Amino acid sequence: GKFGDYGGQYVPEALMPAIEELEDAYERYVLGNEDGFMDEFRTRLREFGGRPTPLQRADRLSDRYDREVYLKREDLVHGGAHKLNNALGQVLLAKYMGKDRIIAETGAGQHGTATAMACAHLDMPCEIYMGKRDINRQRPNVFRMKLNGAEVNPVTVGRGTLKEAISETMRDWATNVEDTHYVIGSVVGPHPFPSMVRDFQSVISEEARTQAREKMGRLPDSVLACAGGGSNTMGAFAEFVDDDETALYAVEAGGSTLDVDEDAGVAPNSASLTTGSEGILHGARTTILQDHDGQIMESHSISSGLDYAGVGPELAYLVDTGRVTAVNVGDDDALTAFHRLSQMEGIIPALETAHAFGYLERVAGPDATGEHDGLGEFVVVNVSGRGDKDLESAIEETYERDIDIAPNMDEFTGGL
Amino acid sequence: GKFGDYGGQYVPEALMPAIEELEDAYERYVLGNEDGFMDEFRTRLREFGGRPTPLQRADRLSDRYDREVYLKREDLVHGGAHKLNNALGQVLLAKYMGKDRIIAETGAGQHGTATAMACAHLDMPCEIYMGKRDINRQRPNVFRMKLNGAEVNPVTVGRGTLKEAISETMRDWATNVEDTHYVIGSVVGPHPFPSMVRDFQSVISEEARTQAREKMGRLPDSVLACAGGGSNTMGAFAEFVDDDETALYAVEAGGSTLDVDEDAGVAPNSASLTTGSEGILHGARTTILQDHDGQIMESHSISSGLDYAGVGPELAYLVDTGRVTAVNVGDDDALTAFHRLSQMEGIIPALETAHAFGYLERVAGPDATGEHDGLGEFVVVNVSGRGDKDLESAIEETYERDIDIAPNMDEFTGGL
Amino acid sequence: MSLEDAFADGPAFIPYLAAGDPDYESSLEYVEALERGGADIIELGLPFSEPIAEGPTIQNAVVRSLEGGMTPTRFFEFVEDLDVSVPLVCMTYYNLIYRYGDDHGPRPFVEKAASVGIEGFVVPDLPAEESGPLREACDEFGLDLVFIVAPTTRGERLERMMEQVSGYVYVQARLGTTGAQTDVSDQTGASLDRLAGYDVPKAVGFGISSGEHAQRIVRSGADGIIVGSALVDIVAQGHEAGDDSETVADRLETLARELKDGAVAGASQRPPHPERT
Amino acid sequence: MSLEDAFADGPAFIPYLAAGDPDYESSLEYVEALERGGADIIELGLPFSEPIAEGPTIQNAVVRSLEGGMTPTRFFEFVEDLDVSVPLVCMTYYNLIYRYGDDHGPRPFVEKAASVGIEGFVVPDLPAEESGPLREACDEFGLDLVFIVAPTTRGERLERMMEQVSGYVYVQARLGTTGAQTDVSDQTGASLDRLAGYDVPKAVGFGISSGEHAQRIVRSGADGIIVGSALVDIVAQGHEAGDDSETVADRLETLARELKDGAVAGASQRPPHPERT
Repeated sequence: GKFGDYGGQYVPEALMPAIEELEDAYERYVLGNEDGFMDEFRTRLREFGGRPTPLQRADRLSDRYDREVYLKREDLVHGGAHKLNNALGQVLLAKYMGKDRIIAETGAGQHGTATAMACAHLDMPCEIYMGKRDINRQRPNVFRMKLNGAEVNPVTVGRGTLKEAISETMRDWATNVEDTHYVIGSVVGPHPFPSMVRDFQSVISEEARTQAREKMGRLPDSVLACAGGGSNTMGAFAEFVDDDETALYAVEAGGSTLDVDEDAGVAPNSASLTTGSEGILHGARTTILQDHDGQIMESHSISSGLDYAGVGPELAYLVDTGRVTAVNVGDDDALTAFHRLSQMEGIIPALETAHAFGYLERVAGPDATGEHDGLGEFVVVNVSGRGDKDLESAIEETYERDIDIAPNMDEFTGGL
Repeated sequence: GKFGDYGGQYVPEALMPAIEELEDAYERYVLGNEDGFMDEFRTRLREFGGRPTPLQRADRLSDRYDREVYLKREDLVHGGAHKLNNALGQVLLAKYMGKDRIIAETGAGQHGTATAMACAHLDMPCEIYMGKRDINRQRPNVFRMKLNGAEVNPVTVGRGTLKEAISETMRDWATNVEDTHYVIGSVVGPHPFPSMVRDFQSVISEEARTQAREKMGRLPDSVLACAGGGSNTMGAFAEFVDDDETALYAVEAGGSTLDVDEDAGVAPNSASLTTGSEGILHGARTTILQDHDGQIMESHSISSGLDYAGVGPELAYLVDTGRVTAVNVGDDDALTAFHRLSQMEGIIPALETAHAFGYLERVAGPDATGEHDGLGEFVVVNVSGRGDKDLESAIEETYERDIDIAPNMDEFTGGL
Repeated sequence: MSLEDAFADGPAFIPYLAAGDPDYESSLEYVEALERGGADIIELGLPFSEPIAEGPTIQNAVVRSLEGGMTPTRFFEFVEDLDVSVPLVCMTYYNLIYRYGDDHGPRPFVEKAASVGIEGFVVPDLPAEESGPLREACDEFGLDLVFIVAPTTRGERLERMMEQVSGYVYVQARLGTTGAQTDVSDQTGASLDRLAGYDVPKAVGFGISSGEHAQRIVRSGADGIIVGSALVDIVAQGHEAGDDSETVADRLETLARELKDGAVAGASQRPPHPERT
Repeated sequence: MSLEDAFADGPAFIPYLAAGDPDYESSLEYVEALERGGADIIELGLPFSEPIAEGPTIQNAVVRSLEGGMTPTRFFEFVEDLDVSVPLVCMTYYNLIYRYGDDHGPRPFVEKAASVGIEGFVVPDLPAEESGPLREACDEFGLDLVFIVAPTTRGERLERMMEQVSGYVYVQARLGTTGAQTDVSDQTGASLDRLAGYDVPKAVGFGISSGEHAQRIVRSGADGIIVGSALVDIVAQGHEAGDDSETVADRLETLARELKDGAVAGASQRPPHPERT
């Protein structure tokens, strides 16, 4: 359960039995394929989730960047993002463990909707905790969860956002450890979550690696993935970690600036790998955004899915060891990349995903310095999700920033 | 270009050269695979579009209906529906024909967004005609088209809906036949459109047929697909037409009632196969909703994608010959089926798609008579699209109807 | 008087209005004003709910007429109520012709049209390939069937059409659908050249809006001019402004006269065409 | 006085408040009121921004305290400013302990805590598996490290914890996080039985809100009771109602006394435990 000094199990005592039980189940079912768990998981991922997703050549981006740019199309997974890979795995695992109730927390609602879908598919009762403020901002996702039969429990304590929802879900789990599984949505939290979520998501790199060989006869020179908590990142990297010829780039949200206001406790970015420091958050030791006292800072990103003050411990470790290069892209460049991909490839990406394309533009685009950019001739970008969920934000943020390649937005004043 | 007496080319003379040129291109590239057109089309459908889509066993529906229910997951195609199959085919064909401009009309915006995506992918300038009233009702789709680089031309003439947009697009095509291709969105219009769109969509049944054999070792006893214009229907049926053992059910929108108000010129349904009569609409002879004078009636459905007064001529023909059974499902049952599939299978379907599931419930559900229902033991339902586009309608309509299996909707009063 | 006869004494001026636009009574006055303004033939639109070949001007006329209660039955009454002596051509879409009466097919419609004095048809969505049954019915009742020749029509298609056409051929002056334009296309000359060998009057339409245009068109060889949108515009503007029907009728008559005069002037300026019969 | 000594003269009453809730000055008064009410040990919360083990009551106290400017540095000042003589236990999350000072690791925090007179720690997110460095620092500076034993803790995990615990063991009365409940769980008795063989005071917490509860808990074998949410509720209600701090302090003192009296009454009703040392 450790990645160097990172990882571990920093959780309330009451959760430890659940964690230990999960650890045991992880080893047996996920690592050991007991009762054919992994076979069923992979079959359901294919048939319900729509895997494998294509590794598609991006013709126009390949022209623009004068290299082979391939897109790993996780936006085509059922639900519109890689999130289902993990949610389906954990809900199925809970079934194998004999649990009969699923809980999860959600911020912007992506993990909640993926969990609700998986639960409907597998006939498991599902309750999602969500901050009241987030509920008001993400009504389409709340509606989706309810359509899929989940209960959405509003969390009104504190500021009514993700952090309060996490506490509330922990509290529920601590109260109902016997029959309930808590589906964590990223490669974060106490062991075995970071390893287990990585294993469920590693289907991304497993497929991409095979597809790269089929299409190009070799492994890619580099893989780019956006990084918030890091689940699509670890999923896209996992099977390439031992391939020294493939460079791995984790693109964090640079937000409006990398500077932090320690006194206000605010980091106007979510670049924990770049600007964070070692600490303990949500059950694991990892790299986090914190002030000098160790209080967690309020992070920011144009993309709510990247807006998290921590990062998975394994990713933090891989960055420390130099295997993964952490870079970051700010709100403006991400938004420009969002418009560019939509216009040039007919794929409206999630704002999260757009960060990875923003980095590609920065180092390989027309305004790049032209020096060796480290990406090589064959680049794979993980398209972690589709942008339909981000249309409102895209309108609002495009206005504020006056993105020059954006379409005329006049008729969208005031939103959709 | 004829299906019995149906089909033909009832178009203004100015369009005939374009139609003849298209007919020639259809024969050469689509039927003859000249220059490897079909190979490129299929490759792009796989890699850009995410094909093949799974044929997924619906575990809980199979239990409910006590038979094997399989879902053909067109909702997983890029863009969220089968629409891209056709749009990509036609835009690519236009490229092969040396055209350098694409136009299309759109009602609710689904065909427009699919066309805009295909054009961005293939680097073709794209203009979409859309009624001003539809633009106001379908702002997210308008925004999507613009994000993909398309121009959206508001049509203000008349009532500002689909029919005016069709006239306007015809007008544009008639003016710019030399360099422009008009992408029609369904198996309607003058020959070769009905055949060509069917051929692009028949990948659905081609895959389903193979997948059925792989999974069940035999062909399905029945295939169900919703029918508006009929493109997903013909796509789901085409390769099964010669398989006498497979019954084919086209499920039309029964709307609020099958009765029509001839004097008001209003059909409160879109069930042209069931209640319509022979006539000439939009370039083809087919079955249409018309009053005793031959004026086209205003159709209605809870699903804007089925809300069309005509139907593809080939489908009309297959119904006349008895090969396809036309049935219909009203607004209430479709909406209930929308909620049922969301809750039981974790798939929020398009309201169009929900009609097919409404029929399944009617003949095989707990309240069915129990007599031989004609569907057999192995049923394939075409999940033509996902329902994210329909969330607002679902809220509004669920309120109005008080659907008993719907989740508590209180917090959604007033929409998202 | 047959349609072809209308071309005997010089260039024919063929105006178009949608019957019943914006209401039955005014529309009768407007059509009659066209005759006073010099019309040689009048094209009367029977509005169809899906006018795919029309520009916005006529689309809106169709909406006004339908909202005013126009139907095929009312249309025939309208023709009977009209007090004009020039030949009338019914312009409509095929579905209305096909669906009229109890038996499907064009015969009942044509029979009825003949009985109220219609002389011919223009059916924009009926190409020569599909026009057999209508041509037959027209022959049976002695009516003409006018075809539209587009700038792009040539070769086999042109021949097929010219085999079936009677009355006159409607030469579409440019690509696009109907609508008043401020210039006349070069395509017109080329179309007229292509049609030179066929012994049927050639009336040019699409985009003619002034006497000066009419003059140029006829000078370049047309046997007649067809004007729709420019006249429908007058009806639309009068309707929107709430002008009384007499005023609007006067305006129509004035423009009609200008167009007719232009056509006549054009004919006088025409160089001799040795190849024309 | 060491923590264990506080259990010497009968059952210990251990109230909890978040330091600085809702503001620095009132909070000083409130903590002092607890001592007047009979506290034997006081648990002082140093608020952390992500209090994953807390229920809503204490989460909200944490927000109030943080918004009032509470920091680790201010917390130590707060302890120095407090005028109480009973031992103080600092309850906080590990990241604040780990990050304090220039070198990462718990030593600077423990050193500073010792210097201001803190006697021990409760760290809800630090299980025995990860507590080595903190235990070491506590030993160096003579502080106690309290562990929480859950109803589900047993076997190897329990042993590991009991090897490291000092001062007292915090017996979690039921599953779930903190929060006042109206009944006391059966799980408490079972937990106390499991712990019977270990020579360390057992203080029971989670859900105790009245003297009657306290009495029952002590009667069933607890060496002390820990009460948090019921007291924090008084602070929250006073804050919301805008009551002056003296009134709120009086209420805290009153409830504290009721709880202490309940605990004492419970001890007197306890059957003799021959197996206890």
